[in-house]
Amino acid sequence: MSQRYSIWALARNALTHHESWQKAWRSPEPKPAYDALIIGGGGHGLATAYYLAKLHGMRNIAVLERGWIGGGNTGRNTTIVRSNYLLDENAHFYEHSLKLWEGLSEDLNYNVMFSQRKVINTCHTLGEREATVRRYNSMRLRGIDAEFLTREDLARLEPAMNLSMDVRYPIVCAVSQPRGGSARHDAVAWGYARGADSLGVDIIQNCEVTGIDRDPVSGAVTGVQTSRGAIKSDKVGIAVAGHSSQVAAMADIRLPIETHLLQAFVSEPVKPFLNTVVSTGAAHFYISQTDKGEVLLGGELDGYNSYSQRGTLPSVEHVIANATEMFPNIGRLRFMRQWAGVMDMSMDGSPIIGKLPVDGLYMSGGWCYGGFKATPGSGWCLAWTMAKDEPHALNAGHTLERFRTSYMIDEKGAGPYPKAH
Amino acid sequence: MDETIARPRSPLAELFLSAQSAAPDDTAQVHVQSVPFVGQVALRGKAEDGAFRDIAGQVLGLDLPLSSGSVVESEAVRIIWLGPDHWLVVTNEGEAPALVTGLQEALASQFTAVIDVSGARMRLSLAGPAARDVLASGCTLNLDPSVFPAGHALQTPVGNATAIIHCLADGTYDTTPTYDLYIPRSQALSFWRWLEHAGKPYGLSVRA
Amino acid sequence: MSRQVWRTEAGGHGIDRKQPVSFSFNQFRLEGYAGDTVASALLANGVRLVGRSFKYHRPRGILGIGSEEPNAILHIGEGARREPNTRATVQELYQDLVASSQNHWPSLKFDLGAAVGLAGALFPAGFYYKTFITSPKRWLWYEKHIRRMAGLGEPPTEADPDHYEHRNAHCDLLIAGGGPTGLAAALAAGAAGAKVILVEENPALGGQMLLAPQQVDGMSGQDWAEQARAQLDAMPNVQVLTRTSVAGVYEHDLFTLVERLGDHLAEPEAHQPRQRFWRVRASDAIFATGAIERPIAFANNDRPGVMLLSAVRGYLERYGILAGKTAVLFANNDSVYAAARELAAAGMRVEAIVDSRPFVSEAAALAKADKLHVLTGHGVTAARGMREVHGADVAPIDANGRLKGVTKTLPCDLIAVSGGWNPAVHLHAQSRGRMAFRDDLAAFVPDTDGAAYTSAGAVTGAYDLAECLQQGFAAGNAAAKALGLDSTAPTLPTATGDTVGEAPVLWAVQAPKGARCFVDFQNDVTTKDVGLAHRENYVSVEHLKRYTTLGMGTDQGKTSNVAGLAMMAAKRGQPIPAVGTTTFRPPYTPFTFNAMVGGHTGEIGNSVRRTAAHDWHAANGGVFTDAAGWARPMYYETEGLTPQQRIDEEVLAVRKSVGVVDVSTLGKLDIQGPDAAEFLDRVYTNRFSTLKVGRGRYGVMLREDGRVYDDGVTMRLADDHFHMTTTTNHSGSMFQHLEYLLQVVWPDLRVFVTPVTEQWFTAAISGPNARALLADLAPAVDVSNEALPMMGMAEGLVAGIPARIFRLSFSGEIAYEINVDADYGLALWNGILSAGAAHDLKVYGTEAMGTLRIEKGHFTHAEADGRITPDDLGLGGMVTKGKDCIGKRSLSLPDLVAPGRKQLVGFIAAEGERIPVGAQIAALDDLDAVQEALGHTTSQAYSATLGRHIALGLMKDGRNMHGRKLYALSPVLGERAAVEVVSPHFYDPEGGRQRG
Amino acid sequence: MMLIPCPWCGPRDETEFVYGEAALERPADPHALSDQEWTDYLYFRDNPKGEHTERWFHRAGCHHWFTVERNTVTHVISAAYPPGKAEKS
Ligand SMILES: Cc1cc2nc3c(=O)[nH]c(=O)nc-3n(C[C@H](O)[C@H](O)[C@H](O)COP(=O)(O)OP(=O)(O)OC[C@H]3O[C@@H](n4cnc5c(N)ncnc54)[C@H](O)[C@@H]3O)c2cc1C
Ligand SMILES: NC(=O)c1ccc[n+]([C@@H]2O[C@H](COP(=O)([O-])OP(=O)(O)OC[C@H]3O[C@@H](n4cnc5c(N)ncnc54)[C@H](O)[C@@H]3O)[C@@H](O)[C@H]2O)c1
Ligand SMILES: Cc1cc2nc3c(=O)[nH]c(=O)nc-3n(C[C@H](O)[C@H](O)[C@H](O)COP(=O)(O)O)c2cc1C
Ligand SMILES: [Zn+2]
Repeated sequence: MSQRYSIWALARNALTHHESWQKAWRSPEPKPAYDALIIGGGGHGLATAYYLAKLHGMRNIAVLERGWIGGGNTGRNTTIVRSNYLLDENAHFYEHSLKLWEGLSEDLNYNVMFSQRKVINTCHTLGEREATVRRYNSMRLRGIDAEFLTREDLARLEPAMNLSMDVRYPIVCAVSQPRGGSARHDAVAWGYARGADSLGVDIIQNCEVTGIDRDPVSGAVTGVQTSRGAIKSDKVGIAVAGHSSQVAAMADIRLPIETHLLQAFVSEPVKPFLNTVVSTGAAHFYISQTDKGEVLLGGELDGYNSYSQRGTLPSVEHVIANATEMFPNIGRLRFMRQWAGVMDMSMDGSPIIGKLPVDGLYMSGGWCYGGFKATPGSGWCLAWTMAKDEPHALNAGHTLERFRTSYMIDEKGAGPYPKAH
Repeated sequence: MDETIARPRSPLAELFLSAQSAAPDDTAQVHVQSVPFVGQVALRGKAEDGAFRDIAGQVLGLDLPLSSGSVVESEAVRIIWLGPDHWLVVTNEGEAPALVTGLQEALASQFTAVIDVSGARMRLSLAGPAARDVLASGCTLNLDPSVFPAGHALQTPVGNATAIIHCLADGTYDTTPTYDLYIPRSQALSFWRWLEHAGKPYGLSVRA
Repeated sequence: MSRQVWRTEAGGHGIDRKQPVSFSFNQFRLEGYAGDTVASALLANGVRLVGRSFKYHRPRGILGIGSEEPNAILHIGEGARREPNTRATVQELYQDLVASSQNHWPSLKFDLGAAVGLAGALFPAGFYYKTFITSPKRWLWYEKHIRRMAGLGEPPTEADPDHYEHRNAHCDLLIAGGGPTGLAAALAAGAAGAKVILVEENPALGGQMLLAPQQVDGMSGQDWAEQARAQLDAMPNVQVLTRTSVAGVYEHDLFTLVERLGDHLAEPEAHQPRQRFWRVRASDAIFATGAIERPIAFANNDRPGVMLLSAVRGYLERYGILAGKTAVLFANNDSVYAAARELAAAGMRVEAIVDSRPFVSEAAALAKADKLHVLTGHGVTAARGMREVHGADVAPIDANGRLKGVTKTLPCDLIAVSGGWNPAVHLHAQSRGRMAFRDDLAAFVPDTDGAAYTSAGAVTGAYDLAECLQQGFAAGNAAAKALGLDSTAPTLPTATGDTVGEAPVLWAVQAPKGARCFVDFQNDVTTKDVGLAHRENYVSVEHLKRYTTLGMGTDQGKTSNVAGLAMMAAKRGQPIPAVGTTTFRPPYTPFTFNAMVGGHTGEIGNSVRRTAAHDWHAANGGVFTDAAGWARPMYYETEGLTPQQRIDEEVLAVRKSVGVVDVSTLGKLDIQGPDAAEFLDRVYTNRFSTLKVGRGRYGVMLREDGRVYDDGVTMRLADDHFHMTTTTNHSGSMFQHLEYLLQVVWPDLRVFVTPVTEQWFTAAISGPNARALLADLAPAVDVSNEALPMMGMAEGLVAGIPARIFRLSFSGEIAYEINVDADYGLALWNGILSAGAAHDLKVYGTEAMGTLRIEKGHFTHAEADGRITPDDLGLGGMVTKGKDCIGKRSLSLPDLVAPGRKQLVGFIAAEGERIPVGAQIAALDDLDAVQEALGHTTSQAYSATLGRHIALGLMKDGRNMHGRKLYALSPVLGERAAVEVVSPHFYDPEGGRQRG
Repeated sequence: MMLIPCPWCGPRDETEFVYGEAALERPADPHALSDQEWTDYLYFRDNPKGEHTERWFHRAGCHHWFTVERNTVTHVISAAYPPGKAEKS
């Protein structure tokens, strides 16, 4: 990395009024051809490029981003990072991702503010307790951290939490993953971009992929058409989240994915009072407080196919109504901004990371609610798969073909109904 | 068998019982009154099925209303349109079984269903100058008399329950806005709590 | 009590000098007048330093006069009513209001946090990303301290005592903004008969007319606004909402408004809502939201005493306040000259008018002629002073703000700045409207092309009062016409306001190196931060925003966004429109969560469903749980018994004698029609067309992907009439599912499905004595095994109530479900209890019911978890051959027939051991070992019947595992048990008891 | 908050409805399909960015399913009609 970041570098630069900082990444013109192309400059695409360059020795790579990097779901998520999954494929994959998170700031020389402040799942009925404890037990058998929290523990960890039993969704107990937490979403995109750039990767913004070129005989990928011209490459990775269906369709591939609207919103900033990340299934929301002080809240999907990156009312009203029951003191905080993301909801709620049925074409998508925490792991696995043209053991199960045999990685058991995952 | 225990009980029995002893609150702008036991019959049949319509109409003595919002009424029954194949026939307490039998017999050879649902919903009456304001806090339909006049009924969410709202008087011509609400029985108490909340700014009184 | 030293002798049409109001700020007792805002009252008392900034903890004062204010945000109220981050410029004064400043320690004047500001050079935009690059453990430590420095106000610690209300409304025309434009639009549309809602954020109508002297039809703007209000109030079709902000524009013409009914009161009366959240469906809307004045950046332009020029005028005009004694006015437009005269007339010393324009406008020339000190082609380069301004550095500048000559310092305690206006395009943008850039104004205005609604007045860049009125009338008329109303426009009033003149844009004045010029006051973003973002390639406006936090504060950049992106455009060498804006999102101005909740929390928001016997359960120790929205008793608390002991008693009563449980929550569907049987054959895996009338059958349903969806018993009441029961969880979704199949997939089938869950109260009695009990309850019904066998049904009086009796069993004992009209539910329940006394009847809850069914090996959704096929549950035989059903096609997909699937098994614990909740099954008896999970338990219970802990569960290849000795582990609970894998049918596997 | 025009009840708030899914046609004889064809129906979707034909259920009103043509970007609803009717009414 050309210019290392550190407190010393900052002090040095302060003397020159910060006028000698270099670009965090360049903005080169696209070259006519690359050894590999990544479509999508979200966290996943950038991480893929970074790991391809860093771990697989490929340097002649470009990331093609339609808008500005990190402007997709990476820039609009509630930043929860955890690896508390039940099913084998997911558990191993997300744990690998979490381990990468733990070294990420240092690896990238960019503080992504990964804060392991605990992710807590509250349980509101005995049945929910049983199901959640079961999932957390399965984590422990796999060597993943998980702990049970009594109501007394909760009172200590989150003094603002309403632990009365006389509410609509009384809290019976909770479980937590202590290594879970949150990270600064934008920094993840920027850190990966800077890391990839310094390894020679071209990050090309304002470059929309409009077509995928294929060899008329073999059918294999030969390159892409973009708003900035044609670019050749025989390895193309797709990491476009909610737009997976559109881009895959450019290679005549239909996906088991629907695009849905998921929202989040923040309050005005206040001094810290929420110490962990709390999520609740029964009352459908998750809440944390950012380092800047805003209370950050999210809920469930709006429930219908949507590419509208706009907030709507019903789900936000629902989240706030339930959140003010659990944290009554937030009622007088103010709603400051709401927004939405375009979610790639897969038919079993789990991602697809791997080869597509067109030679040279790969994808990472179908991330549903969970793709931010997957960013390092997804990039790592997709890079491996692209470099070696075969999946790593960690993503071997997350194929597109599983939908042909009905091998569902269905954490919720909700069936082929994306809105239910 | 002790016959005295076989009495019906409203889901809001306690509430209306205690209201009996309370002095009426004349400052209140909304009054709630329970009409706990009414006969209710779900009548199913296809609106486009003329034979069904004719027979049902004959038995009920009224033509079935055929469009959203419409209600027809006689001394004996009130028929509320709930859907293109679904009507709620409201009758007096205790009269539903006979009505069901009558309809079932007459419609025996038709494709229909006639079901006694008297216990499924409880009826509340909401009246007073602020009745519409209270409803408007939990109902997204346009309740303006020009759109939702007296004699109009719709099923829609109100507060925390799905209710049928039937406008009996819409406040025009010096009438007092008055609405009948049909609430799913299991949600009656929760709905009441909502109503109490919604009515708070206006003063809400309960009349037994 | 201090005197209101900055108040003028007279004037200020917004206040009532006869009504003094006392309040406190940081414990100091001060006085203002009714009609004041906290900001105007503070200014009246000469209080300027009101807070500390977000990042650098710099001293801050009052910049503006409305909801655009970035600096003056305070704690208002006390105790549970203390609200952080309240804009002093919006908060109206009331008697004994308590205000305090935020974000400092130990005090406002002396704030240690300001050390950050002093070392500010170390904290440029994005400094976090470059520092503390370390392990997560260490970061957690740093973060704790960083978090404390951030935030603004203190969060409340108590629940909010106030009442909030929702209101849904419909109108023809929503008008946002009650300035001259909005008033004119409302008058026109209202007169035409349109149903109008006019919404104004401020307590009074009039907009900018209240803040600077203007004339309409020979009246003062304020008087004209009052007259307009009277006219509107007289129109029954027009509703005027003041103190109300249009917060959001949503799909399909939905607007949210927040009305502040109680914020100007010390304590709203108990019944009175503090705030009302409106959802308005409007056929059409007019945005007359005006324009917000923007500052010009110069060194230390955030010092208390630097204010927006329009605010300074407004404080004088509306509140009778001189916001300083000696002022330097700095502007790029002509409004400064009218201002100078007003201020001077009121007694302020106008030290200089610094006009950045290189030319002498007509107004400037007039001012010069009048001996006002006018410096054209000059700029303020720096504010002097720390906690208060005491001078302004002024120098000649070029059109880009670069210094051209010598700086001199002018003494002053007020610098009033006007850099032009930013139209308040927020609502237009929220409605998916595009933006057009007006070079002459250097401002974004609504692009009318494709706009969903009309914008009018200053928001379109029309800064002239007459033009605003004209646009307002035109918009109101057009809206009325579009509604089909006959609109004869009222005659347009004549008007004179002040003129802006030519206003060549100036965003910032060149500052010395190291000095800070603030673009975003609230988030402490300086011009240098913009430069740094550019240098580091965060050049997209969206990156600029996120890297520097420009516009991300509670004011959402109302005074700063455009300047920030203009500066970036300049750095990029591109025109401003090419750089674009960031996205405007709801709400326009932040509002309390509780307004949106409107009290719809807890049970008021999410209703609880109660059965007809609920009150009995509650009065008799029932401990409830939520089951798909229903309150169900888990067990009945009994003195002297632990819950488990009580559950054991309940279970044993059923096994030995008889128990009764309220199962009203099960879903019930009435299914009728000539094709009803055929329909059921298509939805259940097994056949129902062969079922005899008067008998029932247990059925399993699949999802289309072959996984088990639901199960239950369906009784055949007549050839063409069935009564289906579903699980409590699925009663709603089942109805939708069946209707979908009937209405969409098989419209030819003649079947009506009617939900009747609410109609029936259902009590299940079960146990060896159940028949005897039923015989007592229903003397007229033949309850013999022959007349009423397993899966049979009868109708008759039970406890004197007409009932349907279904004989079916979940517990494995002789059992009957008695269904009555729910109005008679409690009567039935009481009847059963009184007749039951003779049979040792015990009431049981869902826990005992669960134990009974686990003993019998019946599955629920815990086992059929959405991943399970009938075969996995050992029910492969229930998938009838020779007919199709929903989901059957999927059963032959490769993975559903692959070896090694998880199958239903039972687990029995070793004597005295307890199978933990949510256990995983493994080979090693070690809670800390990393090992393969061979299976897991799905539901477990202590079986008093067997004297052992038992569980159901799923295991890979489970049916071949019977007899294996393994461990049930719950590491998170620290519990374990040795278990043996057994058949899931622990109790009476042949089922003789239930048939007996 | 969308206003969804129920063909029977008229426009109502979206919260009165349950979203089904894309307006798929269930194969008349699933057993006649190959696994590939059946899983196409079961799992694979067009997921258009733009006009989408889908089904909604009027849960809090008339209890009817109907077909809606809606733009997934703008949420503008161009048509709503009873199921079975193949084209716009
Ligand atoms: C409100 C919300 C809350 C969430 N909360 C969490 C959470 O708490 N924890 C968690 O783990 N996950 C969460 N997620 C999910 C998570 O944000 C995403 O799964 C993840 O960020 C996806 O990253 P990505 O890089 O795949 O996609 P994105 O960041 O969306 O990047 C995809 C990029 O592809 C670009 N693109 C699209 N089409 C083209 C094209 N044709 N040509 C070129 N470029 C193209 C887009 O512009 C975009 O920048 C949440 C999501 C949302 C919306
Ligand atoms: N001094 C100058 O040179 C100058 C410059 C620009 C405008 N003006 C004057 O400003 C006036 C413009 O008239 P106008 O009516 O177009 O604008 P206005 O600023 O007078 O009125 C807009 C009103 O809308 C309200 N508002 C804004 N957003 C709102 C929201 N979301 N919800 C509720 N209320 C909201 C504001 O509180 C304000 O009262 C004219 O008098 C014009 O002369 C003067
Ligand atoms: C974790 C997180 C925290 C945010 N905090 C703020 C905030 O403090 N202030 C703000 O204005 N927006 C905040 N946002 C929202 C962004 O401004 C923006 O709305 C979001 O990135 C979506 O982009 P868009 O609104 O431009 O479409 C936050 C977003 C995220 C994901
Ligand atoms: Zn309908």
